[in-house]
Amino acid sequence: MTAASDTPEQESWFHRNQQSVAPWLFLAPGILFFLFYVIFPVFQSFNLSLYAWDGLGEAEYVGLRNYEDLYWEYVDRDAFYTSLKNNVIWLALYLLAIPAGLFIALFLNQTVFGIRLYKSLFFFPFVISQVVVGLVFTWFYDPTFGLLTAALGWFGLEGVNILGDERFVTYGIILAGLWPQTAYCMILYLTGLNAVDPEQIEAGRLDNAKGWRMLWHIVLPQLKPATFIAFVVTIIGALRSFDLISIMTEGGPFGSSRVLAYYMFEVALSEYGFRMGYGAAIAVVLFMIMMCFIAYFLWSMYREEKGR
Amino acid sequence: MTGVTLEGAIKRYGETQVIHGIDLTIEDGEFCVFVGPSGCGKSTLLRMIAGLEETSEGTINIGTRDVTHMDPAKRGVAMVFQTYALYPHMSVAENMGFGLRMNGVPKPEIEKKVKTASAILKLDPYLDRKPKALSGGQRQRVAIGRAIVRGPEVFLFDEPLSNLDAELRVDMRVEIARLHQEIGATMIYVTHDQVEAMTMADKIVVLRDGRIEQVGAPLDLYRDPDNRFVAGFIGSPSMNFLDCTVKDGALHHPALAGPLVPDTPIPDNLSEITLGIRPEHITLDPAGDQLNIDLTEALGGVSYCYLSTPKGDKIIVEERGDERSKQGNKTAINIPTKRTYLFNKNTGKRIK
Amino acid sequence: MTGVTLEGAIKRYGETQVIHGIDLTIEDGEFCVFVGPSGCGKSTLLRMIAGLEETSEGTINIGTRDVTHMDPAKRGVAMVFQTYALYPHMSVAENMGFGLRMNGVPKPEIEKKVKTASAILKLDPYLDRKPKALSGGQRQRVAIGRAIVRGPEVFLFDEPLSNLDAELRVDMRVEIARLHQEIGATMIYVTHDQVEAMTMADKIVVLRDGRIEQVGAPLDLYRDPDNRFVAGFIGSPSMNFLDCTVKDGALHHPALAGPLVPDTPIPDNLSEITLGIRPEHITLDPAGDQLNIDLTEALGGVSYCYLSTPKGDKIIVEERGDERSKQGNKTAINIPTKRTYLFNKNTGKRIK
Amino acid sequence: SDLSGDLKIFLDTSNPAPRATMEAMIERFGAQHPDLNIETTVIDREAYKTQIRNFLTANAPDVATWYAANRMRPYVEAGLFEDVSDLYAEPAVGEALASTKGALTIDGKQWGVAYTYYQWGVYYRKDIFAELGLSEPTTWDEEKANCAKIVESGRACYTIGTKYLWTAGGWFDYLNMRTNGFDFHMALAGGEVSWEDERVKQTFLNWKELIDMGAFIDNHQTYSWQEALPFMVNGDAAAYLMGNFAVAPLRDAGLSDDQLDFYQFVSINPDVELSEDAPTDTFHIPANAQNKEAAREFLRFATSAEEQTIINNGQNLGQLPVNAGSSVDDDKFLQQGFKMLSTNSTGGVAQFWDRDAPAEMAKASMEGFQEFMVKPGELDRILAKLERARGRIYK
Amino acid sequence: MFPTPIEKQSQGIQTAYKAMLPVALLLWLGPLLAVALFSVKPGADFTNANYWGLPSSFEFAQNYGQVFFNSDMPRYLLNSFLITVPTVIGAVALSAMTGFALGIYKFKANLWIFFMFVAGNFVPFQILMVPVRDLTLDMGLYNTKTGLVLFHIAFQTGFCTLFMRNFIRALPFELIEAARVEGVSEWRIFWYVVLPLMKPALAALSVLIFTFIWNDYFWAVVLTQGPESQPVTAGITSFNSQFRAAYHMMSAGSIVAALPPVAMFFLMQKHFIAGLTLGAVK
Ligand SMILES: Nc1ncnc2c1ncn2[C@@H]1O[C@H](COP(=O)(O)OP(=O)(O)OP(=O)(O)O)[C@@H](O)[C@H]1O
Ligand SMILES: Nc1ncnc2c1ncn2[C@@H]1O[C@H](COP(=O)(O)OP(=O)(O)OP(=O)(O)O)[C@@H](O)[C@H]1O
Ligand SMILES: [Mg+2]
Ligand SMILES: [Mg+2]
Repeated sequence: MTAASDTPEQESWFHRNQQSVAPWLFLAPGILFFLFYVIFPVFQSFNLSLYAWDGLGEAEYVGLRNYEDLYWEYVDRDAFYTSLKNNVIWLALYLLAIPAGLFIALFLNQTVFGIRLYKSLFFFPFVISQVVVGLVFTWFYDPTFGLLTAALGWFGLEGVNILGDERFVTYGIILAGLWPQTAYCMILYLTGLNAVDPEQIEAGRLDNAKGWRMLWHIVLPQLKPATFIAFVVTIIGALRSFDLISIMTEGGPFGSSRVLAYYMFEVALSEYGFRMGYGAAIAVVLFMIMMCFIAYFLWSMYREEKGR
Repeated sequence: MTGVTLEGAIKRYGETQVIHGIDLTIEDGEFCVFVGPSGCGKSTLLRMIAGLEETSEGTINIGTRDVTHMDPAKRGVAMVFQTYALYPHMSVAENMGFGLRMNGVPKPEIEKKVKTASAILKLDPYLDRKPKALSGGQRQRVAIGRAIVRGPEVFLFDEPLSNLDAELRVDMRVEIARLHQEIGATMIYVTHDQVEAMTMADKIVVLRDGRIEQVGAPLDLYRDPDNRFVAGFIGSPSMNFLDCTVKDGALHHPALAGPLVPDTPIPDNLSEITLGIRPEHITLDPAGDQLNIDLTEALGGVSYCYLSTPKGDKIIVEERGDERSKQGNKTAINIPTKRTYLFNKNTGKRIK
Repeated sequence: MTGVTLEGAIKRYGETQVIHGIDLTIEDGEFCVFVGPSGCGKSTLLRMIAGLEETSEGTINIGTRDVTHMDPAKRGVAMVFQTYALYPHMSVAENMGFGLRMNGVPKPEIEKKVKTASAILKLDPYLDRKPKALSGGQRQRVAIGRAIVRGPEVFLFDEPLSNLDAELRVDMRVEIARLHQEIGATMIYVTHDQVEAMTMADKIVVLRDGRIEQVGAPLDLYRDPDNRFVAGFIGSPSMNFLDCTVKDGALHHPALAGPLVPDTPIPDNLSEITLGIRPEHITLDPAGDQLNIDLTEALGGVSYCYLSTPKGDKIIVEERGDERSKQGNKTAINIPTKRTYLFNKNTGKRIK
Repeated sequence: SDLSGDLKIFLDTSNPAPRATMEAMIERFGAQHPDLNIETTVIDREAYKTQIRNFLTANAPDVATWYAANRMRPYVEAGLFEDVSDLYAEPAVGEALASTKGALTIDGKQWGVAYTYYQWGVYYRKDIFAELGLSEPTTWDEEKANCAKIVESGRACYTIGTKYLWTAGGWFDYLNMRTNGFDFHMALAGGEVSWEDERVKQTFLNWKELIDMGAFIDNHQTYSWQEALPFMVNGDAAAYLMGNFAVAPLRDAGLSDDQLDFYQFVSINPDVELSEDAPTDTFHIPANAQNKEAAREFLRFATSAEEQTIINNGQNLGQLPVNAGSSVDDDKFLQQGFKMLSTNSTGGVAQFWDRDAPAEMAKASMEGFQEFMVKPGELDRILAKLERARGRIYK
Repeated sequence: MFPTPIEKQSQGIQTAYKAMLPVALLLWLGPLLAVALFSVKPGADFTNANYWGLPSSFEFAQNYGQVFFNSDMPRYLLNSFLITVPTVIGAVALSAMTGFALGIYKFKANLWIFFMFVAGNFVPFQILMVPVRDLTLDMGLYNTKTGLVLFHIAFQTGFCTLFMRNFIRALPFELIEAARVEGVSEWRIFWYVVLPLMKPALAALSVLIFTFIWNDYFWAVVLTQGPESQPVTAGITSFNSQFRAAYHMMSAGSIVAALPPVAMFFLMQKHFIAGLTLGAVK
């Protein structure tokens, strides 16, 4: 380079190329860690899903057999389809956290005395570990002494064994999951509401938009970023649902509350599960479902990046 | 169509009172501009008329209706906000038609009205765009269009042009003036831009600290200000003020070539008087040497000459023509006595 | 201290070229202002000189050194940004001393230099404050102080005053001018504010679309523009342009009272010529009726009269004195031939 | 006592009483070998079942608890357990442990030692039986007749918590062994018999009789076995088919020996010999152990007649010793159990369903049992499903 | 502000609203309050089926004393801290650097690397389970806090990078340019200019990651066993099996396990919420 011709001191190579080298030095540790622990394992899982392996001995290459099993093997298929079906239910119902969160946020978006404390207390469920949430709700649903049974009792109704009935169990667990998730969405919306342009509200008032119409036509569109995040985290949360199922039912009764994430754990690592390859195949399916959402998320991010 | 009348309008935020009993009549079809320094209550007053702020005391009438406690949407007013407050998720046409839609106007009628408004404002090519895809000036036009569509009796503007750059501001200013002529509705316009106030208003209301300082036609305020505040506020560059001592019926000041006997008689009881004189009325006298020329800014057609006395009084003089003064030289000034204004130094009241 | 020379400087972003071979010499100690419409490449050119953008082709010299590919830090330049770019977590003194500290200058020396700079800029009372606790003008002064402290050969300013309000802008303008006199370093200043360019520059560089349109002293550009673009860009309100037809060595236009024979001889080969005339040089002739008075904006000392021909040509005339024209009337205009400028209608080149 | 170095022991005896017992035993062992640095880790019993795989391959201890029979097969086949046939070759050990040797044998080699076993059977509320005028049944009809009376009195006959599935496996073990006999049961566990076989179906039909009469408590699918105890303690249920380890918590919960008694599961098909569940808990030496010498010594110690007597007595595990030379505590349940297993279990001794059947089949079938207990009407569908599972699991 | 501020409504509505607040809160937190109530009851209340009545005696000290002095709970809590704190430090440090690199520099791979982090962050972690477990086993880090910490750092780096990069993007780029003109080296720009400005982001992120990691259950189960290295979320399950059906103890244990993140939230509320909302958007 000719740049140094004027400067007497010989600059080091590093110094000259600082701007192009620096980002890689900053990135190196993070990328290495991430590749090592996240990216490579994803591919390893893909690979593993082609093997039959009990986690102890030698793995045996079986090609797409594990995926065939998902489809053909009747006993697994029951379990697999139950899990898949439950995942869909999770996805659909978990999204209720968004309107529920919005509703609570609207309810709390006031400036009366002590409202800050109320807001934080409403947010509580989100900070608590899902393990504890699971326990709390297991007791809440307990058919002999649970708060639910007791409450139904006060109204003269018979208790329902939510977690013991395959018709209700998934909904029961989802409800438990909705509790912290709603709190999360509530906070997102509360901050979103803070950022709503007051002038637009005023313009709306002059335009005679009131109540629900104001909410629908003017406020909600402005809450789009908050809704988007709420949507993303809720979807991800729904597909990752594991802790609650593990704590509340272990997939039971007779496997009716499993979702893919739990089923995979069960076949691969639980007490009676020794089918690592099959588990990996389930994980790959789950990954593919999630990938749709990831791709959507990245795509909208890409648009935004290009748009600026 | 109809005018606006305020009687003893007062606004309090909790304990602090920010509008102190405003009495004001704005005629039907008049273009009324509120000016005043920042924080003087222009926006608050406007928003009280719009109904976006409650009126603590007093009454507001639009036409013959007492609207003091009426819903904003019911008052027959439309407002154009400084930030435009366009709904970002709606197209231009939807933005303009939204108010009608909320009031249950049938679709074809909305479309017709939007068409009319967009024709007036030359917005036809943009009707399907989102506000994001418009320039600042176009957005402002949409905001105005939204106001027009609803056919209000009174238009309220809160610094509608302050977010535009200088050039666009000029264009939009002309456009709004044209619009006022075309529609003929009552318009109330808040600005802190002198030029806007002077050029657009039928009537200027100068506010200070929640009180009216003076109301009048622009050139009346320019030529005949009631007090030092208005005199200094209207006109750019500002009027020069010199605190003079009174001796033998004449004004004395080191910056002056000699004692100055103004056309207006000086009251006997005052020993000190503030003399006001606009930059464009002073001429330089290169023969004198009372004043230093600190700086001359040549803008092409005009120059502004910054003068100072050894004691620190500053005077600005406007120069025209091809010959300009030179920075660093000394000079004196000539003041035509008929162009002077006298003010009570303590109260700021004009002495006429 | 030393000047800056650009030779054939070109900047490309990927495929698109935004600076097209700029040749420019800025003398040692000169105050050079880049002006031009938004997006014309002013900032890009400045940042190329600073080293913040790579130069795609051509060379940039500062003094005798070729700095084209040199690190920004090595070029001996200091830059003041539009947004000030003060480090918000450091006090004023730390902000000013940071560059020296990072380059291993011993503490006492840093302190001394910061003291000197803060004395020049009257920042002494604020040295321990964080930028947040300063007003806009003070922040801008700190940003300048940070530049001064490093004792650069060339100062670069990118629209340093555009974030200040009108009043402060005037003050800071004066301050920077004073600073230039005091330090005497070469300064390159980007702005799109006419007034700044006119009042501060020793030399104005007018840019358009990445090319230089004209270089010269401010009043030279005002009085003697090379082309229609510069003529229209310098001066406010802009010069009026009338596209005239040439017949018998005279210019014909419906807006004119009669054929106009300009002082400058008209080249034979042109049948159409653009006539330029500044608003302040036109006078109204109420006797005539070629033109409509669309609007008169009275600003106090001056008025701007917006005229139009029936065919839609627009003319602005500046009026002074106490008598002003009235909107809606008809009028004619007088044009002093010695104030006219002629331009080739197609190329925009000035005909001298 | 020339042992030295570290000895790492992993235990799954996480319930308070067994935990204390084991820790005390290890302390005694340590006292004999002062140079040995013993490190004991007690892991939650349920968690242990999933974690054993990890630690056997990664940071293997020197001694680990586990279960006999099929339950240890994957680890044996993966070469993760040490062959300890040499221990059995020692006369002192070999003879003393003869009774459990079979359960620890795979491919003709022994892979660990048992340290305790316990009987299964019906624990019942003597006072409730007395109140209703019932006596211990011996035949299926008596059983059902008793149950009918209990149900009539507003109680459930049996408490059970099937959340963790295996408790239902106990019921299946007994019903199937009583209906079809030990050999058939083992063949079923080994995948040799179809689940849709009429004989299997008969087992379930017998079960269904109980279910249909409301013999089991409601909502059992939401409870663990411990959570099901209060029903018996509170008198909402009269009996519990369970292993002997249930005695301790029942006593802790306040039931006296006057209220609590035990009987052998009744005979159903008079043609089959009685056989029993007697799960064996075991010690193994992981193949990756560091201090196998000390580990072997520990195994010898733990199975010695003396230690067996101590750790299995009523104050400690309250279970049966594996060493022929040790004595059974005179706790009434242990005595009854010991007698039952040694004299009245001619058909054979099973380990337990989830230890006799391969893991996957155990899981699938026990889920089926649970479902059956909730929805007895779906029997055919459940059996068809299990048959499909059998088709794939046993290769 | 939407909805219309309640102060502008009639007195009646205001009162009704203020009365509704505590009721709504009570309903909302009902299950949790029940657990709190359980945790101060004597065990006898449960055998006597006094589930919902007032505690027959107030056994706060007794129950919580048990948790702290007669179980592995303190060890689990300590483990949780030893896992959470290094993870927070590690993840925040790594992502400050990656975020800086991705936020400041323009280079071809920039967006793709960023997307890699983002995508990785949303991956269902089940797909990582088996390989990561094997990896940890192979490195001899199975059942160590280190193994868990390393993985958490790596995984959280995805989220944190998204967060940091967006935050840095929002900083005025002129600050960096100003520093470059002044001859400040890249590393020093990071250290002296950018890092101090990121303080709010660092605080927000730390608090957020703290709760995430503290509440992690899945990885705790997959990568650790037993009280020597398991965090409290996993510990609570073995605690519960130790006290199966002793609801007062389980409640007390749960409350103890839930307390640190709750305390964290209350102390650092501002940062926490900033983190939640800043994280994904800007
Ligand atoms: N919600 C409020 N609570 C308390 N005081 C307020 C409130 N809104 C405005 N004020 C005060 O009322 C006064 C008038 O404010 P207003 O916005 O009307 O001024 P303005 O003339 O529009 O100023 P600007 O030119 O800056 O817009 C100010 O002193 C302001 O501080
Ligand atoms: N990173 C970039 N990539 C592509 N084009 C760019 C980039 N930066 C600037 N440009 C283009 O270069 C041209 C010059 O931009 P520059 O910022 O120098 O204009 P400017 O004269 O400073 O305008 P303004 O007065 O608005 O600041 C513009 O057309 C702009 O779109
Ligand atoms: Mg205002
Ligand atoms: Mg620029």
